[in-house]
Formats: sequence, C-alpha cells, structure tokens
Amino acid sequence: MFLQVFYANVALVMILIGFYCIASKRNLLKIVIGIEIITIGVNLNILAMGLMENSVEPLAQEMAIVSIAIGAAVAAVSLSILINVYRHYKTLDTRKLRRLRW
Amino acid sequence: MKAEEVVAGILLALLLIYVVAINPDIFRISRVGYSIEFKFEEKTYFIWTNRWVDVAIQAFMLFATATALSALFREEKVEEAEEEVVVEGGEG
Amino acid sequence: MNPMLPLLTLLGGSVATPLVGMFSRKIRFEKIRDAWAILAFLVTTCYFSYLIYSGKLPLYYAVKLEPSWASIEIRIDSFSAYMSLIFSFLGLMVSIYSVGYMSGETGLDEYYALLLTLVAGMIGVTMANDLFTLYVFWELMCISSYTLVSFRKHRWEAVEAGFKYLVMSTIGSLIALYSISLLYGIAGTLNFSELSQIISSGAESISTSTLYFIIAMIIAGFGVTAAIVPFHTWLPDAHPAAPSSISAMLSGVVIKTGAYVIFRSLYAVFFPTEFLYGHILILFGLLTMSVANIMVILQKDIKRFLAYSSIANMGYIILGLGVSTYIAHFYPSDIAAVSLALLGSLFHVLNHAVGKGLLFLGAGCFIKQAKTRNIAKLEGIGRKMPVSAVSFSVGLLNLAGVPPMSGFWSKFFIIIAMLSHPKDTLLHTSTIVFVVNILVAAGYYLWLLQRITLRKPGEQLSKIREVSPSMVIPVAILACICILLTLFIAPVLDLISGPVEALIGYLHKPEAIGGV
Amino acid sequence: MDMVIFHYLFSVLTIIFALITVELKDLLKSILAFAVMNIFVSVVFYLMGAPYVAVFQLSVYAGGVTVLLLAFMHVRGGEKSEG
Repeated sequence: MFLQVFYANVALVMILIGFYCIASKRNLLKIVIGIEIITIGVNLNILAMGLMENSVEPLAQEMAIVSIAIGAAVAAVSLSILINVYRHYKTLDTRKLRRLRW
Repeated sequence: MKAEEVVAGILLALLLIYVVAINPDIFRISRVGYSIEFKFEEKTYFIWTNRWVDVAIQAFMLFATATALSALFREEKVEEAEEEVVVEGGEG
Repeated sequence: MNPMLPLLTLLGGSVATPLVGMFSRKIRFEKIRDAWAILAFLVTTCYFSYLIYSGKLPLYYAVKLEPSWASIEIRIDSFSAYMSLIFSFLGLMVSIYSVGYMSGETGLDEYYALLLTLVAGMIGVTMANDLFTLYVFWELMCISSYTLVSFRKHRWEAVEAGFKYLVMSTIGSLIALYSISLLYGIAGTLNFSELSQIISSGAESISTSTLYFIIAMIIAGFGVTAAIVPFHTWLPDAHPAAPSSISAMLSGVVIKTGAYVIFRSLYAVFFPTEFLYGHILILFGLLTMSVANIMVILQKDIKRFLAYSSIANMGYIILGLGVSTYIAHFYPSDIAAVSLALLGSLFHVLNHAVGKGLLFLGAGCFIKQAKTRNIAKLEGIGRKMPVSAVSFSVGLLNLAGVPPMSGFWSKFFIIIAMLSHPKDTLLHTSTIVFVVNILVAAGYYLWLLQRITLRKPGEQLSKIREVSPSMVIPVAILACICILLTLFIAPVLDLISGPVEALIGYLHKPEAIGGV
Repeated sequence: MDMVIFHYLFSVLTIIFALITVELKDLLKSILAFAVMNIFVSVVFYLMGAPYVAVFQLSVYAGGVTVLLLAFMHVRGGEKSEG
C-alpha cells in the first residue's frame, strides 16, 4: 500500500520530467528521449498499480512487457523519420523547421 | 527562457491537479477474484493462454515497424516536378 | 463465424504482401500485388456486410481460462460491425484508387502492407473488449499511419508533418495508457463489462474526482487522434503532406477511430447517467467546429481546406455525443432524445467518412493532373475532368448539408435532439452556435464547388485530361453511395439503430451486458 | 523493512539520471545517461518483484533503444550538442 503510493508518485515525476523535456528543449532528439521517459514512467505506474506483497500481479507484468515493446517500436519509427528530417534540414533545431510549431 | 517558465507553471498546475484529484485511498477498492497464489513467475504460460492476442498483435506490430523502416529508408528515384505547396505565413 | 477472421485476413495479407510483391516483380506484372491488397479488403468488407445482414450479433471470441478477469475477449457487437464496415469499405476504395494514384512511386510493397495493417488496427480497436488489447491495436494503427503520412520522404513537408503527428499522437496515447493504468489500479481488471460493474457498484467508495480525472485523460488522450480543438494542430499539416489516398484514409476513418474509443469507453464504462461530462463535451464540440470553420476560410491550399473542414465535422460528431450524454444525465427518462442525438452523430460518422473520403480522393485526381494544390490555380478544372468533378460536387453538396442529401439529415437529427428540452439554456444557446456553424460551412463548401466546377478554366489547365479509370471508379462509387444514402435513408437508419441500441443498452441493463 | 531503503535509493537515482538526461547539452553524454537511467529503472522493477519486466527493460531499453539512439548519432555526424 505504502510502496504503491510511493511508486505512483515516482511514475508521475518521471512523466512530468518527460513532459518538461518535450516542452522546453529545442532539439528533436531530446523530444524522442522525452517520449521514452514518459513511456518508462507509464510502465512504472502500471507496475505500481499491480504491486502486491513482494510481487506484481501477472496482468500488470504482461501489460508492462507489451508496453515496453511498443515503446521500442515507436522509438525506432520516430528515429527513422528523424533521419529523414535531418537529411532535409541538416539540423535538429526545432526553430529551423517551417511548420513544426505547436 | 520565458517559454520554460510557462512550461514550469503548467507542470506545477498539473501536479496540483494530481494531488487534489488522486488520494491514496483509490488503490484496491475491489479486486475481482485475485488470488495471492497466482504468481506470474511460476505460471508464465499465463501470457500465452490468457493474453495471446496481445502478444500476437505486438508481433505484428514489430513486423509493421520493420516494414515502416524499410519504407522510410528505401531507395528513391530522382524526383520529378511535384505538386506545388502553398505555405501561408504566420499561422498554425 | 469466427470473429478473428477479418483480422487474420488483413494481417496475413499484410505479412504476405512483400512476398507477393517479389513474385509479381519476377513475372513482371506488378498489378498482382495491388490485386492482392484489394482482395484482402474485399473479403473483409464482405465479412462485415454478411455479419450485419445475418444479424447474429454480438459475436464473441472469449478465452475464459483460470484467472478469468485477466483473459482477453474479442467481441463484435453491432456498433463494432458498423464501424468496421465503414473502415474496411473505405480501405477497399482507397486500395483501388492507389492502383492508379501511386503507380509512379517506389516502395509500394511497404505501402500496401502498411495500409493493410492500418485497417487491421482500426478493426481490432473496434473489436477489442478489453482496454489494454484496445491500446495494443491502437498502437498498431498509429505506427502504420505515422509511416504512411511521411511516406513521400523526399519532401520536407511529409517528414516534418509525420514527425509532428508522431510526437502529438504518441503523447496522447501515453496519456490514455496512464489513465488505463489508473483504472486498472482501481478495478483490477480492464474488461469493459467487469469495469462498468465495479465502477457503478462501488461508485461511493471510489473517489469521484479520480474518476473524473481519468475521464478527462481518456478524452484528451484519444482526442488527440480525434482532433478535438486544443489537440488538433497535427491534422492540418499531416493531411496535406500525406498522399491523397492516405489523406482520405486519415480523414475518413482514422480520426473516427478516436471518436469511436471515446464513445465506447464513455458509454460502456462511465455511464452518463451517473457521471456528468456532457456539458464539457458540448463545449469541446462547439469550440472545435467554430475554430475549424474560421480557419477553413483562411486557407488557400485545397487539402488544408479539406483538412480543417474535417476538424469541423469531428466537432459535429463530438457535439452529438455530448448532447446525448448531457440529456441522458439530466433527463434520464427521455430515451428518445438520447437515441436521436446518438443516431445523428453515428449517421454523421458514416456521411463524413464517405463524403470526406470522396473529397480527398477527388482532390487527389485534380492534384495529380494539375500538379498544384493552390485553389486559385485549380479554378475551373472541373470542366476538363467531368466525371471527377461531378462526383466531387456530390460530395461537397452532401457535406454542405443541402436539404435532400443525407448530410443534412444527420445534422438535423442532432438539432432536433438539442431542441427537445426548450428550457435548457445550454442546449438552447449551443443550438444557435451549431446552426451558425452549419451555415458558414455550407457557404464555404458551395464557394469551393463554384470555384472548382463553374468558373472558366485558366490557360495553364488547357492540357488537362481525365485521370485513369482506376482512380475515377472509386470516386464515382463513393458519389453513388452518397446518393444512395440519400435515396434509401430509411433502411440506412434502420442499420444505424443497431449501434444506437447497443450504446443505449449499456445505460439500462448494466448487469446484462457481460453476456459470456 | 531495510529493503525500503533500496526502493528509495534506486527511485531517487532514476529520477536524478532522468534529470541529467534532460539537462545535458552534449547529446552523446545525454544518451549514455539515458542508458544508465534504464539500468536503474530495471533494478527498480526487480525490487518491485517483476524480474521478467526488469529483463525486458534492460534488454530492450538499455540495450536496443540506446543502440538506436547511438546509431542515429553516427548516421547524423556533424553537430554533437544541441544548438
């Protein structure tokens, strides 16, 4: 119970660090790293929600494993798009891109 | 620097919302028939019998990722005259 | 019939596409690969048509092994079958269109494989009865669509829009996954029927603010793909940058998948009779359509024009959902108005999928021949390309809501539902905003119609001819379907009453929906 | 009860390395900090009682994703720090 709340808070801190990274950094690679940090935080939250005495519920473990694989797939696709972005602009600075303002 | 301060403010607001919204008592209100004897480490076939659709779709997703990478790194022939793009300044 | 059949067809077809492509290059007849993709979509479309026609719904594929709360469940009810039919049918049209449209491009093996996985992901989202399985299918769909948006990677626009779409949509999915994990922490299961039982029975012991937080995160997370206004900024970049066939897919069905998940999770888990979020959804819908309709008028690029109008139409759909949940919360006895709002909303899903698919494919025909997306330079092109232009005009008239067309009726149903409680101030004022938006939208659609088809073509368009048959045929078929929807509106409404009843059924007998 | 100290320690280390990953200007060092963070995350998963997830985290993130990021740096060449 106590560890659950503790890890839920750690997961939230990780997610907020990821959001901060995406929102404030000017480098596209940092944005990808921020997405990965958010993914780690969400996985941590999934496991925290299923935390029992000395073990984690099976469903939570299965969800975390599949979620890790999904995160790796997203990282691979985003990096390959990023290589194509780099070929066009020769830079990773978000301010140099024409429409990438959100 | 201005933008980062705004971001920090938003994050603090989110944290406040979280603290107000989530109190620690939410956990484990009502578990449906969870038995403490059922441990994943001892019964790893669980993932193949009960949740095989997730794993199968994840495998197809890795296939889709591989396809995506080969599409994004394919050899491109010399580009011809493409459709013209209209860029409006200052919006979006 | 096995409910896994359409998924197996599409995913198996997707895996086999590179092999078929290799074979077709060996015998120097590359159309075999295109025919392969068309065949897979055709089988899926026939499957869902048969399923709806036979009426043997809902259909289960349930693994109920030892810990039954952790088993997956695949469930096709009439709502899923209806959405899946739209998805696979538009996939069929787009794959026929791609034979002519994509013929000059490289990497077509990957293109068809990703198109098949895209539709498989969407159909899986509609069929999953477990929130985590739904999330896995959702990511399958998302990964395919990121790549398809940046498929023409030699252009700066495509890769940039693809990256923007990837970042926003991934963050949305992760927010949704976070809320799913909180739900798991509350209930210990993710099966829709068990979740709804736990949440409605233990509602007083669960902190209500947490549940509202989860509802907000589900709407925000899946609303990124559904292009609700604060999260819509990826859409006007991604739709023009993608190939026109993929724009039709994205605008016609991918954003509808986001709307589907919001519909399903709100009605199946968080009953609108117990939770109050209808007014928020109404405000989001009004904001979405107002902002988008203002932005449409400023556009000079035809695909950006259509993209912003897609956002406006998503606003109508979200508004219909919001009205139905609002009425269900405050006037729970008025089932007629709730189902009328849902009927209008779901009918608009069909109308917009067919109509906007038609418009993007038609715009693709014009762009392919004229090599420009500037509306000013496309003026009068309709006179040179009669078949495409007539079909395009039918789509425009349909979405403009000119009275006999079906696009009029779907909005009309929502308005009737909103007017059913004349003393309610929120419904009353939002009706006015909605009607103003519809009139503005009709104005700019008719303005586009006038510029494309009625003006005299300029000098630079003098050598334009009609496009190849494989591009004209799907456009013409979609136009015929727009007209058929208008002519046979009664059977179509009968068809949509199935999904409406499925959603309404969640409200009134929550203990009977498990059905295992 | 002394196990709780390990939970605290590795959680704090994870957060510290996440902050280092975000704040470092040099992208190469930032990626290495990311790998170290993943190792600590997998230790946390192990302490929570999910050894399989820990193994997956270690092999997929600390191995695969880090190698992907480093390969991206190699393909890119040129500027090493964020502008």
